[in-house]
Amino acid sequence: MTELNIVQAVNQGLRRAMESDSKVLLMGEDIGKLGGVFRATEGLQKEFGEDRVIDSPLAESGIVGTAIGLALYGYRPVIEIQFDGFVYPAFDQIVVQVARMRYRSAGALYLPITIRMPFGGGIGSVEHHGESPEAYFASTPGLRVVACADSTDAYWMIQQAVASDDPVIFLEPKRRYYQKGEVDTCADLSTVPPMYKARVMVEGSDCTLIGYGPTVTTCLQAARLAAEDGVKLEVIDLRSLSPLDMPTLIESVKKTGRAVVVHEASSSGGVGGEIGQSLMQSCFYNLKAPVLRVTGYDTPYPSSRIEDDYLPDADRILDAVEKSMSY
Amino acid sequence: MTELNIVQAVNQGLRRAMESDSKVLLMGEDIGKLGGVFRATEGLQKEFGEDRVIDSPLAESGIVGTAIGLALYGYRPVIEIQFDGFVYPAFDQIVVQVARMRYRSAGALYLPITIRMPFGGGIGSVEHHGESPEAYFASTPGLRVVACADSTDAYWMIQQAVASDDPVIFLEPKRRYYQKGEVDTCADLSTVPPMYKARVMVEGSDCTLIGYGPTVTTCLQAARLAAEDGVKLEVIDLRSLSPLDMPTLIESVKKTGRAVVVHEASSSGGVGGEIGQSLMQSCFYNLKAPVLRVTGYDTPYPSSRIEDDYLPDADRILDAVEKSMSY
Amino acid sequence: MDQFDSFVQLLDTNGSIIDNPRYQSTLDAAALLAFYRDMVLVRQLDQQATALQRQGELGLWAPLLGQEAAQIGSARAMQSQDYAFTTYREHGVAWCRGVDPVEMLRFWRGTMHQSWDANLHRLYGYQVIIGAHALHATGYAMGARYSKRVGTGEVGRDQAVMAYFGDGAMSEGDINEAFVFATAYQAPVVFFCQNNQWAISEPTKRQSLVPLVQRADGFGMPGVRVDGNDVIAVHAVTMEALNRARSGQGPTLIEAVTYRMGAHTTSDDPTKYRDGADDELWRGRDPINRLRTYLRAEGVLNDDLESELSREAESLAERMRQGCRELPDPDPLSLFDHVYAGPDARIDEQRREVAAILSQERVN
Amino acid sequence: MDQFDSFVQLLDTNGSIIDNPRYQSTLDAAALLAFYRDMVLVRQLDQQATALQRQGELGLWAPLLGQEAAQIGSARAMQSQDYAFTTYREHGVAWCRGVDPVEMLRFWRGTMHQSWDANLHRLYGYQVIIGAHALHATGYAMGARYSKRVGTGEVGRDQAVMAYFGDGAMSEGDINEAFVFATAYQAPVVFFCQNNQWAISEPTKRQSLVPLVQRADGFGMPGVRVDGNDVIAVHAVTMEALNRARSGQGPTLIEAVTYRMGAHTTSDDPTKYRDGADDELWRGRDPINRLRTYLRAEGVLNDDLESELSREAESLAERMRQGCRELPDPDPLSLFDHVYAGPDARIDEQRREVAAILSQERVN
Ligand SMILES: Cc1ncc(C[n+]2csc(CCOP(=O)(O)OP(=O)(O)O)c2C)c(N)n1
Ligand SMILES: Cc1ncc(C[n+]2csc(CCOP(=O)(O)OP(=O)(O)O)c2C)c(N)n1
Ligand SMILES: [Mg+2]
Ligand SMILES: [Mg+2]
Repeated sequence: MTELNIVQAVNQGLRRAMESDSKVLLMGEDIGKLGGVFRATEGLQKEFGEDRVIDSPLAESGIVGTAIGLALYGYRPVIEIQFDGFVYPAFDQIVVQVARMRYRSAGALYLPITIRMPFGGGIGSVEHHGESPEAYFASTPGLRVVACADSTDAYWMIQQAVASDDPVIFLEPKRRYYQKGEVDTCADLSTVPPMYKARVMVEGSDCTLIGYGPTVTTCLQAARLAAEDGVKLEVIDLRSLSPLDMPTLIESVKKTGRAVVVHEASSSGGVGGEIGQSLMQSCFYNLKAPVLRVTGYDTPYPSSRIEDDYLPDADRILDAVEKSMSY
Repeated sequence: MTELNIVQAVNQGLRRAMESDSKVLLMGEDIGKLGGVFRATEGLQKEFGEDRVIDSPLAESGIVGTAIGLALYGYRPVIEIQFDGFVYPAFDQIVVQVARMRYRSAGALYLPITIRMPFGGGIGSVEHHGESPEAYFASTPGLRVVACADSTDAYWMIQQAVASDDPVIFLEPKRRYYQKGEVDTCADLSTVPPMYKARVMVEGSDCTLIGYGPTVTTCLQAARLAAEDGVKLEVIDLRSLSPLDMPTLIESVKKTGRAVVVHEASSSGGVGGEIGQSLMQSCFYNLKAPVLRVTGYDTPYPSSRIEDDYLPDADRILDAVEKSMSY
Repeated sequence: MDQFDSFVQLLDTNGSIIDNPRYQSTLDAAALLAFYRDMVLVRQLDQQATALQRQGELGLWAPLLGQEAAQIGSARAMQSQDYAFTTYREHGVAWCRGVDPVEMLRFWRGTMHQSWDANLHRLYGYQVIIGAHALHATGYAMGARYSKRVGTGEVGRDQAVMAYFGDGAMSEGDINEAFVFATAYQAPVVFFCQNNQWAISEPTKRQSLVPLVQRADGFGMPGVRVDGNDVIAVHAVTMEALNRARSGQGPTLIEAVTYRMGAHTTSDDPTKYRDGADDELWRGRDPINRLRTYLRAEGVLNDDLESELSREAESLAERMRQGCRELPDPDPLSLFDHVYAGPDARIDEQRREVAAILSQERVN
Repeated sequence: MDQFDSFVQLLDTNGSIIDNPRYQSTLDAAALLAFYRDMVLVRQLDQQATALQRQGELGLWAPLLGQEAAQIGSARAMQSQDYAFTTYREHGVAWCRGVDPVEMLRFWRGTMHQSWDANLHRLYGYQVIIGAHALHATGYAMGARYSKRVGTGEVGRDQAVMAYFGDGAMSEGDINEAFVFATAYQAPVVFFCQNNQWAISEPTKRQSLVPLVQRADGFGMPGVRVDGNDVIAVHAVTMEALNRARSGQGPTLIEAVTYRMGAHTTSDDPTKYRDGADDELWRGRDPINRLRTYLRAEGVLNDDLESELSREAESLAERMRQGCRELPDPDPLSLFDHVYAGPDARIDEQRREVAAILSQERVN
């Protein structure tokens, strides 16, 4: 067991991915000497050279677009988008080109590209540094979208993402980057749970909490508080936003009859709505209450001085649980 | 009453908007002499000059980005995006800049920009000409997203969109462009129903069909067929995808207890999921069956030779109604 | 500015050779005859496809009429290990890369998104999104560099990439970002811009008031402007640019000045935005006629060869007519193939749904 | 290439005036003294803000240290009817547009997304998205043209727009599209690129192997490269470019060669990617010192004036320290203001939800 925080775990995972496959390249702004603004690629250029850890010109569409060409050539590019708020200039290349290459070519061509992105708010920074754009990608056929919530997942899931022959949007919970965890780095990649499976973090019988990325920690806090009042909450780390691991969610909701989805992204059009709708379709008669959502509000991301009022916290989750139980 | 097809109605509506406000400018690729590839702006450059009907260089981000500057200067730009599939290069400017200007400036600045877009499939064309990107925009706070389904709405809603002080994504049902309708062009803009209200097209008691844009016609077909078997379907033209007119939807579902949402966009992450989740939250006890979805599938848009198998049709809608009734 | 004040021309509009101190053509009579054959056949291919669209056999077609020299001259300068990325209009390039004309029709008939096997022909499928593929080409060229397939001097090993796009594309951010990346990494890519004077209804001056080739210097790469209707000149400048690329000297921008003699696509109506005068002017600059005049004057081309060639063209057309109608429609269930590498629960469920619908339909 | 082989310089690093046949400065002693004051005060402003961030009063700050001449010289060339769009680093431009330094802090403290009233100062707020605002500037300039506020010759009527961005921004598609639109419509915009040698950790050569100013010609506009640490030269070239723009002669690209003497932002650590040698070199090119030397030599600046100025600087710093702490925190319910022009049911419901939470909290 090694103690690593999430960003260190990403760094170690990337190093291991590069060691095990010489076709793996890292691309992005400031990922070389600087090691990225969060240091996720620290030391990797020194170790693997400038041809495998590539500082890109300041152009996101260009980074993703050239990564497509590199992937067609036979490489496995891993892109770092510096902040969630800066991914949009590459949106066309991601949703029109990356997502559809396999489909368009009837399987003849495919793009094993991983697009890493710190996401979510709560770091007290300025505009564009606290976004949650995941729904845009999760609703795009052809992309896989996953989010890690702790060091162990950061370490293994990044390796699974890089190894995946599908393009993967890999979301890293920015404000939890320095959250420490014990990682068994000796385990084998082929034996760790696949990144498309959700994980039941805490078992409970009264209501299911579904979170991902930064809100998993928040859900666990809420579960602890609820336990003190004898309310047994089941906490699920979604891990994969596309595809959704519906069997795991359904099994839980069939048991609890209630669910609350928690994410930082706005409510309208967020992943929570898709989960709620899907649960309604698959276990209509089991639902004792409507699936509820505890999310960021339907506004742009606010100034940092009031971001805490915007972000879901344990209290809001418990209010929602209470509301759900009251049905 | 004048008989106009949908694209003629857009053209007439634009002309009237330009006549009534000299600050209204049209921008886009090939909208001048050519009048747009669908002729929505036919004759307008001749009538209003090259400074008000502006052929843009071939750069979508540039078109939207310069429209922002023009709006800040005091103009009301109306942008034509030539096809739904070509809007993505402008995504950053639309969701990060256009959508947030008012919020970012605490109301000091605002952007009365309308972005027109033909959308949806079924025209037998090549890749990128049959897309339904509406969910990306409907899930973006700060944008208004509306879709017209017939000539009357095309004529009036485009004028309302242009008059709106919020940025509006205006979706035009490409494959219905030549569908004719009687338009009362003498009515007064201030008296026609607001574009944010859904419209009950057919009243019914058994199940509610919710469509928008091209699928409204499909829903009406389904309702006619169902009526022959004595099944009374209520058909609602959503008209506004953001905001959703929940009161109208709720009232209908409280009556029918069942709803089927119909759109061409993929199911996962589509507007249908948001509607279903919202209905579950607001009339849980009234729902006799889960809200169901009849949509495009969770794949990229297919080749035209099989697009009919991809697109929702009356049969699939009736199957869904049957399934809903079977609960 | 008149676009014709300065460009490389080796064969003038009257079909006579022009000396150029800088560019000499290496092509012998046989090679030029082969180019002539290429141009005649792709024009036939183009006209036949246009006809098939009129007859409702194709959903759409983008004619190359008038751009035969630009496409054949440049594509024939490529080597087999090179790779090309094109737009929807480069049928002549596909022809040179060995794509069967019937295969080309798949995309336009709507039976497949990608018409041919990209790996086999080392040619990416038709790209509709303006400019997007210039970045793919640049990335592919970066790959060649990282794989030590550049500057080795080993014949057949060094690779270059061709990126084809139009005058309108020069305005897209992606094209300009491609210039940034290509120069920053000295990638072996040749940007081949066919300035056919029009982006649908917009003349080139809507995109730029100065010659497009001027853009090259600003990004730090050589730029060359060539008479795009002169197949000999196009071949010569492209050969040099590809050699520079393969030998590790980085990217080049070529502006091939040509003219879109036909409509933008079969759904376009050019009479709405341009008058016949230009068409007239450019008919005099036809890329095929001038080579024909030259080859006949040289005695390389004669009536026998011409009638043989027209027979060949006619049988090509015949093969296209028949092959087009015989193109298999996709299985509706193929809707669900190749969205992801592995199985996906949602997709599988939806496939079952459609399968059920189809079997129902068979029953009724 | 050495970036210093060719640029406009009117005041050398030793503080002596250089004759330039092309550019003459119109500035008298009083004007130069005012520039000196500006530069000293914005450097103070910058250092105070940096200190406030260290003390936890600001979430972040992007220092302008070293770029005072580029910002003051250019912004002082603007007229009141002009308009400017800047990045997060142009505090000196905000200063010249009359923004109170305390107001500037709102954005960095996280109390507002836009620090000042854009309409009042005719200055758009700090733009974080690299390149995006160059298009806004171009569109605004197009607006001036469509409104006949260009080329009238009427003093105070003709307008120009300044678009500020950095060397890294030159790679973004949006910047290049801005060049396309500005030249296509001959918009009265001046693109002012501060090449401070770094885009966070990436040196300018990562973006371009040739001088950035070369980009201008490729798009069909004049480009001028100026010593960005020479406030006199910056002012002169910007004056000319703004006059061209206002008189209807279209856009200009100015590359101001300067140096980011500090960190990219307060969260950056430059020691990871650059060594002290450059810092040393550039300390010798300090924009303030050279003007000081000149003004003292000219006898325009003396100890009295200097000590008066430092008192002024100190009271500015004091006002910032106090004003920063007094900046009102936003009302949590303002979360829901100004998303849309009119009321919105979802937003109103969510506002009520938060209001309820807040009153609960007050109860507990
Ligand atoms: C991103 C994008 N925007 C708009 C279009 C619509 N469109 C198709 S072709 C075309 C004109 C392209 O002109 P040019 O680059 O000169 O190529 P040409 O068609 O002349 O060969 C346009 C605007 C598109 N396909 N992609
Ligand atoms: C679209 C976008 N991508 C990335 C970033 C992250 N970022 C912020 S500043 C910066 C470097 C900008 O360099 P330059 O343009 O030279 O301006 P400078 O900071 O040197 O003034 C980067 C990459 C961003 N803000 N926006
Ligand atoms: Mg063209
Ligand atoms: Mg810089």
